[in-house]
Formats: sequence, structure tokens, C-alpha cells
Amino acid sequence: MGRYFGRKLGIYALTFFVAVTINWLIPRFMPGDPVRSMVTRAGLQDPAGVAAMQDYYTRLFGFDLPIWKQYLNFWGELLQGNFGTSLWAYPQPVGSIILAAVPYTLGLLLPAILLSWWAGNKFGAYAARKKVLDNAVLPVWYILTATPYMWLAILLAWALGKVAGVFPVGRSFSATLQPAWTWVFIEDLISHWFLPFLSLFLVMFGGWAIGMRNLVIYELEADYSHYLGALGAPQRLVRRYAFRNAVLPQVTGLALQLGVIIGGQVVTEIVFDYRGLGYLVLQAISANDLFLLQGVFLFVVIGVLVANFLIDVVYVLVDPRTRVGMGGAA
Amino acid sequence: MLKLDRVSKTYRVGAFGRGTLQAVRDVSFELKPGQVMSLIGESGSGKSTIGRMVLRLLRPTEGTITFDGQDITGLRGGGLKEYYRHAQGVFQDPFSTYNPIFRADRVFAMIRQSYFPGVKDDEWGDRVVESVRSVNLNPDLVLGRYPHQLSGGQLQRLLVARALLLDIKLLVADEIISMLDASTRIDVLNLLADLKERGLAIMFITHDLSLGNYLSDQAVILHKGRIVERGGTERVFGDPRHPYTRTLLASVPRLGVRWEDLPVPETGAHECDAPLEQVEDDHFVACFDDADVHHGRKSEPV
Amino acid sequence: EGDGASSSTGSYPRNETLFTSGTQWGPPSNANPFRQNDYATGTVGLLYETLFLYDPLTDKFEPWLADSEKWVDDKTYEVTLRDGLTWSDGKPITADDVAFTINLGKMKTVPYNPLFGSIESVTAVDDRTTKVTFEEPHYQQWANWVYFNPIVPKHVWEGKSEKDVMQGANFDKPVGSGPYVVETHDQDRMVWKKNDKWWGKDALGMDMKPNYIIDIVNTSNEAALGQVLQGDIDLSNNFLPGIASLVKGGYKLQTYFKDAPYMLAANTTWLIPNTTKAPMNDAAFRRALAYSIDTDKIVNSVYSNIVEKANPTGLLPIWDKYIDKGTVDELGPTFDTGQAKTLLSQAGYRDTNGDGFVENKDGSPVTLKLATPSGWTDWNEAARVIADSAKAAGIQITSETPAAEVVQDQRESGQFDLILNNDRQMDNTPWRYYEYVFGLPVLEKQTTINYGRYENQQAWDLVTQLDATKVDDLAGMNAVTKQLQQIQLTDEPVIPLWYNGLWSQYSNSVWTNWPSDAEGAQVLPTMWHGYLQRGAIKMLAELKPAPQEK
Amino acid sequence: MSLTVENLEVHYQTTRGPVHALDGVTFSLADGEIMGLVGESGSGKTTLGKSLIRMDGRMRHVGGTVTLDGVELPIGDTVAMNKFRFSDVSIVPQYAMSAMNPTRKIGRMVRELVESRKIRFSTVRDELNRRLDLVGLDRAVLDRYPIELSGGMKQRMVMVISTLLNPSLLIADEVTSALDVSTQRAVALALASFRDHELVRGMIVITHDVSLVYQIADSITVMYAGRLAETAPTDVMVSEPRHPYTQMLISSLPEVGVRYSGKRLTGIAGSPPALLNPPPGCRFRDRCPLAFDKCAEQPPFVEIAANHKVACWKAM
Amino acid sequence: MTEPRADIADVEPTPVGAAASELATVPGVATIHAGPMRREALHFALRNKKLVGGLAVVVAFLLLALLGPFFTADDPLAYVGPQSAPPSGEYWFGTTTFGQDVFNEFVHGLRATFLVGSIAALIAGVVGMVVGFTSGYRGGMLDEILNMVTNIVLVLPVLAVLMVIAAYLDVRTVLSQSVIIGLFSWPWVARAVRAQTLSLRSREFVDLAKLSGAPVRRIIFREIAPNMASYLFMVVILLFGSAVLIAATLDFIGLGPSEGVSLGLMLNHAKQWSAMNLGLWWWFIPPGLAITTIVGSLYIMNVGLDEVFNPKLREM
Ligand SMILES: Nc1ncnc2c1ncn2[C@@H]1O[C@H](COP(=O)(O)OP(=O)(O)OP(=O)(O)O)[C@@H](O)[C@H]1O
Ligand SMILES: Nc1ncnc2c1ncn2[C@@H]1O[C@H](COP(=O)(O)OP(=O)(O)OP(=O)(O)O)[C@@H](O)[C@H]1O
Ligand SMILES: [Mg+2]
Ligand SMILES: [Mg+2]
Ligand code: NI
Repeated sequence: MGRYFGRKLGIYALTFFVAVTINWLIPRFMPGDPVRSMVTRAGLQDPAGVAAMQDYYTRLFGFDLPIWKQYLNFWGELLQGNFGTSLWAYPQPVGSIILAAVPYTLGLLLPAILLSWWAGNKFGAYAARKKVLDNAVLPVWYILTATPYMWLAILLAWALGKVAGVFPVGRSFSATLQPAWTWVFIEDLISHWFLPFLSLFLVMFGGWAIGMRNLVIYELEADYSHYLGALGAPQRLVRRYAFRNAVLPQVTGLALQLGVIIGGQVVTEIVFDYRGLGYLVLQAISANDLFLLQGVFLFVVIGVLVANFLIDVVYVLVDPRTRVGMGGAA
Repeated sequence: MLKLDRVSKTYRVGAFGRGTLQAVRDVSFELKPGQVMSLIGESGSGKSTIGRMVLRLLRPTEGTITFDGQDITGLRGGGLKEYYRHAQGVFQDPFSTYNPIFRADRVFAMIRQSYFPGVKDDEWGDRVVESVRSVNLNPDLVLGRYPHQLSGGQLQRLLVARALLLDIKLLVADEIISMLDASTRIDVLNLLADLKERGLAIMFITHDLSLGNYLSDQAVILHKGRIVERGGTERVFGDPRHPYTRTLLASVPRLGVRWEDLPVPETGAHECDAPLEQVEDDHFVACFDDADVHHGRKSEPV
Repeated sequence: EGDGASSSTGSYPRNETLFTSGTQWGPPSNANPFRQNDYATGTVGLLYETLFLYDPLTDKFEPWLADSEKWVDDKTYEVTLRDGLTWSDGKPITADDVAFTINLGKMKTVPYNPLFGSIESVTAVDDRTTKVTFEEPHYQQWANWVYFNPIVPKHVWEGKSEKDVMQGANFDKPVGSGPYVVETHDQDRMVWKKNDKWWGKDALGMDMKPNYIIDIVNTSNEAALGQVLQGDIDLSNNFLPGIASLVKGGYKLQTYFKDAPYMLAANTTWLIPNTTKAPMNDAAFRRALAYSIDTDKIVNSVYSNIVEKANPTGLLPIWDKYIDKGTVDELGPTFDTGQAKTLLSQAGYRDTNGDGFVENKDGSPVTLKLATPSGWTDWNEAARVIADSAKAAGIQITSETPAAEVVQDQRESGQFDLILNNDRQMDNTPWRYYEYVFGLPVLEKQTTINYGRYENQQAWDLVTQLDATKVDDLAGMNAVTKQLQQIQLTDEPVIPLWYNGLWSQYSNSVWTNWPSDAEGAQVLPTMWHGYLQRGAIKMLAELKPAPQEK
Repeated sequence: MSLTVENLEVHYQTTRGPVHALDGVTFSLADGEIMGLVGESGSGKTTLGKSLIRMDGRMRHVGGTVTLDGVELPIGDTVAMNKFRFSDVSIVPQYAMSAMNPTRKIGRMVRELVESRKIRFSTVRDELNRRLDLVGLDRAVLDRYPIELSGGMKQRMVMVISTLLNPSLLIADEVTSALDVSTQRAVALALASFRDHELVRGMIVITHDVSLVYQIADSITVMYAGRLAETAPTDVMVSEPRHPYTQMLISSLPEVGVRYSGKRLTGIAGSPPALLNPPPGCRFRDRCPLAFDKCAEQPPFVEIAANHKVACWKAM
Repeated sequence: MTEPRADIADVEPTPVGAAASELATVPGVATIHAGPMRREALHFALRNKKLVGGLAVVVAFLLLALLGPFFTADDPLAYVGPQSAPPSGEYWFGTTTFGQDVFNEFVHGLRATFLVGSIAALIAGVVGMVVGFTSGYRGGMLDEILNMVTNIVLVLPVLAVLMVIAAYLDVRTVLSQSVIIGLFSWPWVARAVRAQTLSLRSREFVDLAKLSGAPVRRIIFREIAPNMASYLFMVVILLFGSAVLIAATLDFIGLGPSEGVSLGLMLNHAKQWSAMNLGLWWWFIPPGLAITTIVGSLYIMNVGLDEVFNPKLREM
């Protein structure tokens, strides 16, 4: 077991290393110069002033150092949790900007992922091998998974937000409010949260439901299901077993899907102008804030890796087969 | 002709190949032209591994395998192709030996592609037909069919026919009949017997003692990758010395003899590293420790 | 993040609060008036104030902190502060502060540092009077300075290093003179609170109506539009496409004009050819290019008529009096594909290989790239129209939309073919405009002016001459501008296309009496950087709470 | 216990039409009898086994009756059959290696299974332990996952589970085929001991290995292409087979000691007819050396001696 | 031992496309009759509503993408009509705020969508297969390394990576977009192909091919790949769908091609020009609906295919 996790951790560490390196490298081989964009923001015309300013920022961003040193410094800073200074929100540190956005992203992402996973699995398992129901809901689910996140988001925003006017559209809370633990604010927060949540939830729900349906069908055809059936076990038990076993690949699926889900989250946030990490990504891109972009990217990578690891742990806990396989020498 | 000298095979298993599993240990024997040698042992004893090493589908971890004096373990490319001109194999599952999506006679075409690219269509057709006839099949009924349209026995015989197109001297038959029905088995066995008459050496791998006995001159009993007993078939079966061989013999269900009449010898074999010991002419037994009898188990859990 | 205590109350009283948007494109990062491009909205105007206001609508300077000014002689300028001015910490505002502020320009990175090429000394004559002695006066530039740059308190800023001056965020209870003080700021907002002790209440008789001004950071125009429609934002200075249909759609939305163009013209958008590259180094080619562009289509389709086509001189409507109509009529290019073709062939640009596009005189193909920043949708669209109409004239232009950063890089280093730019706002003097067009010398990096690297010493001399012309000498100025216009219209170093609007749309649901072209309401309706001192600050005093409907 | 199967006819639905997997199968099983069911691959052995307990989705009960202890089993009715499963008819399936839920500890699975049949687990708990002892399994296996058991152990475990409610009839389908000879012997003997301990009252042992059923069965039934060819007490079947197919089958089995050079055995040429559209008459006709005109007619399955029935015109 | 020989025809995967042409190139198998298996697959394929329906929808869109642009104005972005006009007989999908014909943009955008899908699917398919085949077939150290690379790319949040890359790309075209999407979408293909290869590699027909002197490449492409053809086909379909979605996402956040039209860019424009606030629903509904329908149909097609190839999933 220790070796299994050791190996997994190894992969994650390596992935992290690669991600960080790519992340560090890309801006250095791509056009765009943070120093100049900062100088521009100062609005200088005089060449001497520009030069002085340029000098200042070059040193601030460490671009005066040899490249290998920049790389090492990058790691050094990173390990201290320092992602650098944002240009978009200069002079705020990237780390604090990200931390401020994280609650919104997680508040959207976690419920959407967990609920859709849970509900999708339940419904998928329920519909499997139920001819009429299956035929009726399967296409709906397929349409849902095939829906681009942003389009569903736009549709919901338009239909429920603009046309029906049931939910507010845009921002994490009303522009007129200040964050505070008051009922007004919380209510407002929830009403702004609902549509983005719903759009993420629906798309993911379809995917999980389909996956579960197929897996359950597969499990219902497995030998152990037939055996239970032959011994007169009621459908309930057979389905329960099938569900339990079918959930396992879904756990792994969750890990594999994370990357995609995060993409969906980004665009959903953009549609709803929701102030999470996705919004930051867009800002970083349009403001050419490479430090922020790097920071968010790293944060996402770390998040995905941690999530993957947690899922690995959960998987080992729920699937005895892996434990046995890892425990025994054979 | 074929000689295995202290051949061992260790598989790497598990993550990053850190674990190892010794499937074959220190196996030596020799096979002469026109001889049938049965490799007998229970599942996992390393029979197929040996067969696959002989066919150079695997490389031994240690030891050498020579064919007509040539070491075949290092063969690749052209040399390997030449080797296959003389050594061929037929495998356990006739259905998976054929690529299910192609016609069965594609196995002939593959030979032609590699070994007889120059042969004309007509001539090749004749050769195939002849070869198919020689394994007692009606070419009209079997050529151009898909594998699932043919019976296991037919498929296995086609494979033999395929081998016969080449100038083979050695045939490795790995559990070649274990998947066939009793009624068709014997025909395939008889076919092998005929081949042997024609001077072919056959390595006959089986877990079924009665089948091994039916055909072979030499018997090799394998247990956990090691040869426990080896020698002339009659000697080994007539006078089994190793407790494991005896256990096996006693467990074979036979028509006419009830198990009750053949109690399982209460004995277990202990692993020891000494080389095979000759107990009589053409009969070798591995060392075993009779003192272990009392903590021996009734039967090996699988 | 927020450092204000009142944020814990959950919200500010809506009917006392003005919500604005459209200036701030990222989180407010500082309240530093010297960081002209990224200070938090309101830093100059609400917090720090200038000596004068300049109102482009009336073309008048209005004394603000200053009581009066005068040129004692050709090289000596004296400005006198009002009496009884105080900083928000209660300390009096004195001539020392003014002198100190001007002298800060000696620091290299302070934006008005170039002024010190011509200033000899700055001294406080008495408590209220500051004397500036020039080596060689730039009247126009100086007039610009006095309304554009705010005065900072010496007792706070004294002793700061250059780095602190330029890099300091200045968010921690900054001391200003203006009608508002910093309440708090957050990633997505800047909150200002009314300064009850503001000197202007008595001195100007002005009462700023909103008790709070909250500038909301909106990073997409679309989001801002949503909020304006919901009545969450009172004043949006975003570019809101489609506003024309909404103004008439019963959303309580209002703009400066009731009809097209709805917006005042704020700046000119030019097509800037890189005059160091062939064939744009050829004035004839540039003229042909100018004739080929269907600006009307941009105005009508891309902007749905919320902008107006620019005068061929590019001078904004407020500078109408400097435009020499005769010269324009004679030389000014208009959209005329036929004429463009004629000009091209006359100048020797012909389609020699029959691909429908003209080639260079040496026969090599002319393939021009027009770069507009990715995401600047209106410009991207406009660029397509430009490319399209140039195509009709036989000029091959492809529209590209690299990242804004890349465009800027190309612009500054001169590695572009064609770009769009609108870096000059409505201002007190056309000198600012001509400096932009003709500015010399051409440096390796052109950071703020003359991106096209157009070198014409004669023109630059004229610009310098204009600078040295006194601001009240209209005839003297016109004499110079006429010549400049002739040069510009024949050489087309930049091709003026349209006037970008002073994007501004207001919701009447909480506040009313917004600026408009109606009698008495004529104020610039914007919170954009540099505009509060252009008179927009007066808007805050004019606002009236909307009648509460229950 | 008594089992009577009469004229059982079962089809598989396929796109190309029904496969007549069982075509008029008639036999009976006496109390305490172990019947060996042998036959070529595809002859319908498994189908027969399944028909008696649980048809899979493609199977259709077309005709015939199955009576167990005087009660007719509603074999065509999946739901109604439930009542009889496990308690009256039970099965040790061919796929014992994968018959247990891989993610449940065996003990828990058994408990849930038993409780799902509305039986208190505590009432069978002791019996379960006893039977584990009987087949030589450590009681601790209940605390293990199936993957932790060897093939032979799994096979025995499934046997214990299947017989837990003392079914009258147990169907054991190829239970030893995947095992080594030594394990095979142990498992087969365990199976017989279930009957000997009267834990089951009758058993159908399906296998392709005649020698194996010879070891444990009281009678042997030979199937051929969806029909019964012959049924007889074990010794009779081995010594005096009457159906030409049985005869040829038995004579084609090599025995230890038999060598090709000494006694060259022969197989049965040809292959059984497809069951999709089986030809009329005796189905072995094409391969039968004794075939004659009459074989174009389906021979009846008649008793030619005590408990010895054959379906062959020549044998009558 | 004997394995149950249910109808292999139902169980084995059947070649589609690639494998059929493969047959012709093998000497000795000159004529191709539609084998019964293929006929079987075709039988199910034609009767599978999901497959046929999905295919019909996709083909309809494909035709629209291929032919549509011939019947509309050349420049999809040209200002041709009144501004912000709702759908009408003349402008089927209405016009944008600039007076662009949404239908015209739509058909051109469809093209880009199909292009991105195909190129990215092709690249990811090829890379995934090469990696999968190599690591599955060769094994050993190479496998370890490739596997590690696969795992790394698999764990990376692809979209985030693409965003970072695209954000720094100077000029972006449909092609470059497809390439970068393709280059990051292959890991799961590689994984799946590797797993399949591993299992096929140990099949005996591969050994037989080796014994026939076939070189590695021939074994992979003529023995192993055809057996996975149906699977690979489905993989490509899924890749196509996901590439379309990823491309739309990138387009939407402004990281799409800097020139031309695509459905994602249409959504991007609609958003940037406030179509939702201005009530121009005809601007953003068609592109999203098309993506959804195409990708959804592909997925449904895939289920259909799955049912055709995998009898376990067939409706009974
Ligand atoms: N590729 C492989 N990698 C790892 N272990 C293997 C591999 N192939 C075989 N083994 C192991 O090596 C041992 C010997 O296997 P082998 O196939 O030679 O046995 P066998 O005697 O042929 O058995 P069977 O009768 O089941 O065919 C077994 O324990 C098997 O699990
Ligand atoms: N699911 C199925 N669909 C269609 N035909 C089937 C199915 N299962 C079995 N058959 C057919 O029914 C016949 C009887 O099959 P069955 O499995 O009962 O044979 P068996 O005697 O048990 O063979 P084996 O010894 O191989 O297990 C065969 O012809 C087989 O092809
Ligand atoms: Mg083997
Ligand atoms: Mg069977
Ligand atoms: Ni067997």
C-alpha cells in the first residue's frame, strides 16, 4: 500500500514539476513583457523616466538575473507560497488575489461536482435497464453532456435571468452590496450562486448519469449478479451490489474529469461574471498578467493533483480489490 | 536437436516491475528428432513459459536453448525468421489463435507473405490444398471460412497444416487439445502421432496426464517451474517416484477406476536445489524430502 | 481586503450612494495621483484637486483651488490660491504645497518631468501665491498642466523617495483636498465617502449630492450593461454596444444626447501607418489609403451611430475653431474608392500580377497587417471594415488581433504596419494633438506619441512654435495650426477615422438630473481618468435623488 | 425429492431466429441421486441447468414441464420462480470464480443474500460454519474478499453458499473444469459429500468429462444437440453404452496407460448440426456409422432396460 | 477444459472502415464477401435507432457545413442586412448588431467546428494510438516512460494548459487550435489503447503472427489494430466531440482563432456585443444548439455503436 501511494505521489510530484516548469517557461518564450506594461501604466513619455521605470520593474520581477537563477527563484518563491505580484491588480500579491477568489470558485465547484456526481449516479443507476425510463431520459442526458458549459450558462442566464427575471445575472453578489454576514447579503449571494451552479450541475449531471447507467448495465450482466439472481435474491439487492461496484469507476472518472470540469467552471464564471478563479483567468489573459495567470494555473494544478490524490485514497478505501492487490506480494 | 540447458525465466511483475516471479527454474532437457516429449504439470507450473521460450516468443532469463546446435535465445530479425522455418507452434485456444475478424485461411497467407513471396498463386493454392488434405480436412469445407464457422478441431488441424507448409522439424503444441471436445480430441492427437512418424520432434504441453501418456516418448513433470521427474513415458507413469507425480496420477479421474481405490498419497514435496537424480535408465527424479510427509497438505490450493 | 469599518453594515444606503463603472479595468491598485494610468477612479478629482478646471464644452478654465493666475511677464507665471483652503486633515493648503507639487516633477519618473526642461524655478511667494519662472515658456503645455495635475500636501509627501512617490499605493487614509475621502477599497470596488469639511461647499457653493461614490470594477462591458439595466449602476462609462436601442426601450436609461450620436466625442481614433516601412513611407500611398476607408460603414454598422465620423484633420469638435475649413475642403480625403485607385496608380502602385491588389513600385506585393488588440471588439470589427474597404481599392490589408500587450510592443518598437490608436483626449489645446502627431525626435521606443515615426522637422518646429504661443492668442495659434493642417492633410502621417465617444449612460432609477445637451446640464458625464478636472466633477453637485417610487 | 422433466423445450432468441437449445428433454431424478450430464460443447447442458433455475434474458420456455417434489416449477416466469430458487433449486454455476461480489466480504454477502430471502442470518450461521468445515475451508474466509481466495477455495465457497438452504435439487455446472486435477478431485468429492450428508437431495452434475462423473454420479445422461441421447446408471453407461454416440465418445477417451502405438483410438468425425434450424430426424445421423433410413425420423427416448433409456432406432 | 461457445459472432468486435480495406491488402484473401459477422454488425447498425439517428443528424450538419457556404455570401462577416433583425424569411437566423447574417456565419462556423473536431481528433487519435500501441506492445522500460508521460498529461488540467498556451500564442488559427487541442487530448486514448493492446498482445494470434515472421509494425497494424477498429472508431468519435467542446470553450473566452468564424467565436461575439442583454437570442442560440446537437448526436451514435459491437448492451 505504501508503495502504491509512493508511486502515485511520485507521478503527482513529477506532474507538478512539469506543470511548474511549463508554466515558468511559456511566458518566457512568448511575446509580451510585464515590465513594459507596468511602465505604460505609469504613463510616461520622457525617455529617461521610462528607462528608470523600466529598470525598477526589471529588478522587481527579477528579470535582471540569469535565467537559471530566475527558475530557481521561481521555485523558491513558490515553495514559500509566493506566486509573485499581479500586474492586473498591481501591487497585490497573486496569492492573496487567488485566495480571495477561491471561496467563490469552490463554493460553486464543490456543490456542483458533488451533487451532480451523487445525483447523476443515483439517477443513472435507477434508469439502467428500465426500458421506458431509460429510453426517455438517456437522450436528455446525452444532450446535457454535449452542451457547452457556457452555452447552457447563457441560456439559463437569458431565460431565467433576463426573460423570466427570476434570478439575478452577473457577479457573485449584487454590486450594491458589501460582503457581510447579514441575511440580505447571504440571500443575495445564494440567488447569484444558483444559476451558475445550476448550469455546471446540469452538464455534469448528464455525464455522470450516462456513465453510471452504462456501468450498472455492465454490472447487472456480471456473473455475480446472475448468481444472485439465480439464488433468488431480489432485484433490490442485485442493483445495490451493481451500484456499489459501478460507483468505483465513477470515482476514478471523477479524477479524470476534473480538468474538464475546471474548464467548464472557467467559462461559467465568465458568463455570469462570477468572481472566482475563472474570472481571474479571463482578467489575467486580457490584462496580460502572466504572474496571475501562472498563479491561477499553478493553483489549479495543485488543486487537481490534491483532488486526484484524495480520490486515489478514497478509491483504495472503497475498493477492497486494490487493497488486496497492494497488500499481497502477488 | 532441441536442447535446454539450465533455463530459467523470471517475470517482472507489479509496479515498475519491482516484484519478480520465477516461472521456470533451472530446466534442462533434450529433445531428439522424431521424439514426442510431454510437458506435464498443473496450471502455473511454467509449461507454457517453456514452450514460449522454445519458440523465442520469450527470452530466458538464464540458460541457453539450442536448436541444431544454434543458440536461439538471441535470435532476431532474419535469423529468427529462419528459425521459424523449422520450429513452429500450435496453441491452446484455437479460437484465439485466429484473428477473429479475418478468414481462417489467412494464416496460410501470412506464411506466404513472409516465406514464399515468389510463389505463384496457382502453385500456392495447390500447396495449401495438399497440406490441408494431409491433416485430414476437406479443403472445400474449410478454406475461405471464418474461424467461428469452423470447429475447434478443424482450426487446430489447420494450424498444423499451416506449420507443415514450412520445412518444420519441431512443433510446440501447447495444450493444443484441452479446449476441444472429447470426440474431436483424439483425432488431433492422432495427427500429431502421424507427424512424429514423419520425423518431427514434438513438444507436447498438457495438464492432462492421460493425453501425455497417449502420445509421448518422454515425459517431463513440472512443479512450480521446476522439473520434478523426467524420463521415458512408461518409466515415469509406470513407476512414479516423486510424490508430486504420484499425487497427480492418483487424482486423474479414470473410467473404470474409482478414486476411492486410489487414495491420495499422503505426502508433500519439499523444494530443494539439488540437480535431478537418475534413478534408473532414462528416468530422473528431483530430490524430495519424505520427512515432510507429515506436514504435507492434502491438496495444493490453487 | 477592505479597510473601512462601514463595510460591515452590509450595504451603503442606496439612495445616498452613486454607483459608477467603466473606468477601472482591474482592482483599484492605488490612490496615487502620479500614477496617471492606473490610479483608482476618483483619485484626481474626488481626492486630489487641480488648480483649475478646464471645461471643454465651454472652452473655459475655471479656477478651482486657484483663485487666479497671471503671467507677470513672458517668463513668469503666478498663481494664487483661494483663501481658506484646507486639506482633509484640517491643515491649510498653501503655496508651499503648490510649489512642492510642481517641484516633484524634478523626479525622473514623475510624468510631468519633461516640463522641467523649461522651468527655471518654482517658489512660494506668500501663503497663497506661487511663482513659476520659465527659461522658455511653453504656454500651451503649462496651461495644460495647471488643470490636469493635482496638488498634493507637502506635509504628507515631503521626504518620500522617488520610489515611494511613484510606487506608493497611498491607500492608507490619504490626505487630499477634494470633496471625497477614501472610505475603503476592495478587489471589485473603490468606495469614496463625502468629505463634509470640503472647502468647496462654501467657497464654490457646491454640494456634492452622493454621500458615497462606489466605483465598481467591471471587466466586461456586457456585465456593466446588465447592471445598468438592473439599476445597480447609476453611471456607466463603458462602451455599451446597442445602447441606442435601449435608451428608447424604457429602461430609465439616458445618454448625453437623446439621439445619435448619443455621446459626446472624447477622442479621435486614427489609423496609424508605420511611415518607416514601404509603401507607407510614401505620402501618396497614405493619401490613397485615407481615401479607401469607408468610415461611414464603421460609424453606422460597427458603432450603430453612437460615434461620428472624424473631421479629416482629426481635430475634435471642441477644437472646431482651430480647423481651417478651406484647407480641409481642398485637401481633406473622403471615402472614394475610385479616387483611391487613381491616386495609387498615379503614384505608381499598380496591380502587376493580377491578384486584385496593387504591388509596390518594385513589384513586390503589398501585404499590410492591421493589428488591433484582441478583445477590443469594436476595433476588431472596425479593422475588418477597413481591410474590406481597402481591398476594394486594391490595397491588401489583413486584420490581426494579437494580445493587447503585443500590439503595444509593436507600436512602441515600430514593428507594425498599421494600427489603430486614440491616445489623445479632448483637451485645452490642440498642441496636445499636434505633439502627438508630429512629435520629434523619433526614439527607439515611441512610448506615447508619434507611433508612426513620422519625421518632419518643419512640422515639429511649428508644433513647438504653437506651444510657445500664448493661450489667449487665437489668431497666433490658428496661423500655426493652419500650416500644420496643410502638412497633415497632404502627408497623412495619421489618418483620422472617427471620434470615439465619451461613453456615458446613466440610469435614472436612483439619481436624476444627469448631464445632457439641455440648457444648464452641460457637463461632461464621466468618471474617466483626467475628466473630473475637465469639469465632470460638477456633475456630482448637479445630481438629484430620483423620486422614490414605492 | 423427485424431479421430473418432461418434454422440455427451450429456445434462445437471436436475430436469426430461435436456437432450439433444448428440444423435448425428458428425464427424472430420484431422491438422493446424482446425475451426470455430459455431452459435447453446445449440446445444451448449461441451457438445461439454467432452465431449471433461472433463464437468462434470451431464453424462452417454449414447452414442457418441470416438476419438483410434485410441484410444477414456473420456469418460464422469472418472478414466480424466485420462490423456489435457493431453497428448492440451487445452482453452483460454471463461473464460480466470479460468482461472488468482488467488493463485499464473503460473510457479509452471504448474510445479505440470506436476509434478502427473509431468513434470519442467525438461523443459518452455525450451519454455514459447519459446512465450511465440511469442505475444508477456514471459517475466517467469511471475513475475506473473494479475490483473496484461490480458485479451489472460491469453488468450494460457492458450493457452500448455494447449498446453504438445503435445496432439494442442486445443479453443478462445470464446477471442476477450471481446476487442477488434484483440486478437481477434492472439489468433486466435496460435491458428493453434500449429497451424502443429505444437504441436497438430488444433484445434476454438468461436465464434459465423462471420467469425472464416473467418479461421483449415480447415473449419467448424455446430451446431443439439444436432446437426450442416452441415460443410464453410471456403470451401465460406461460398460454398455447403447447409443452409437455414447459408444464412440467413450471409446475415444484415452486412458492413462493407453498409447497411440498400442491402441489407436478414433474420434467422431464431423460436428453436430446447428441448433438454429435443426434438421428433422436423429441429429446424430450425419456422423453415425450405423445410420440408416429410419434415422430420418426422430427416434423416441425409450427405456431399454431398467433406468436405461436411449434415443436410437438401432438400440431398440 | 471447454469454454462456452456462445455465438462468437455476437461477442467479437467487428471491423469498421479501416479493417475492411485491410482485408484487401492481404494476399490470399483476394475477394471480400461481407462476412457473416460484418453482416451481423450491419444488421444491428441499420436497426440501431441511436446510431442511425445520430449519424443522420451529424451528416445533416456536415452537409450544411460543406454545402451551406456555397449558397451564402462569401464573407460570413459581411454586413449584409439590417441591424439586429430577428429571424425572417430572408435572414433565417436573423442578423447581428452589425447586420451580419447569422445564418451565413453559422454555416461557415460549422465548417470550422468540423475542421477542429476532425483535425484534433486525428492528431489526438494518432498520438494516442502510437503511444498506446507502442507502450502496450513493446512493454518494458519504454512502457514505463510512456506510461508516466501519459499519466502526467492526464492529470494536467488540459483546459487550463490550453488556456495558458493559447494566451501566449501570437497568431491563432483554426489549425493551430486544433493542433494544440489534439496534442493534449491523447492521454486517455493512449491509456485505453494500451490496455487493449496489452490484452490483445497476449492473444495467441499475435504469437502466430510472430511465428509467421511478421515484423512488429505489421503485427500492430494488421493484427492488433483491426481488432480494435470498432473501438478506435468510437474513440475518434469521442475525441471529435470533446475537441469541439474544448475549441468552443477556448473560442468563447477569446482564445479562439484570431481570424475567421467558428461557432465558439459566434458565442464569444454574441456575449461581447451583449446579445443577451439586447435580447438578440437568435445570435447565441443557433451556434450553441448546433454544438450541442452535433456533439450529442455523436455521443448517441457512440452508444449505438457500442450496442452494435457489444451485445451485452443491446436491448433485449
Ligand atoms: N507475462 C507474464 N508476466 C508475469 N507472469 C507471468 C507471465 N506469464 C506467465 N506468468 C506466470 O508464470 C507462471 C507460469 O506460467 P505458465 O503460463 O508458464 O504456466 P502453465 O504451466 O502454462 O499454466 P497453464 O496450464 O495455466 O497454462 C504462472 O504463475 C504465471 O502466472
Ligand atoms: N445467449 C445465447 N444466445 C443464443 N444462443 C445461445 C446462447 N447461449 C447458448 N446458445 C446456444 O445454445 C446451444 C446450447 O448451449 P449451452 O451453453 O447450453 O451448451 P453446453 O452444452 O453447456 O456447452 P458447453 O459445454 O460449451 O458449456 C448452443 O448451440 C449455443 O450456441
Ligand atoms: Mg499454459
Ligand atoms: Mg456449458
Ligand atoms: Ni479441461
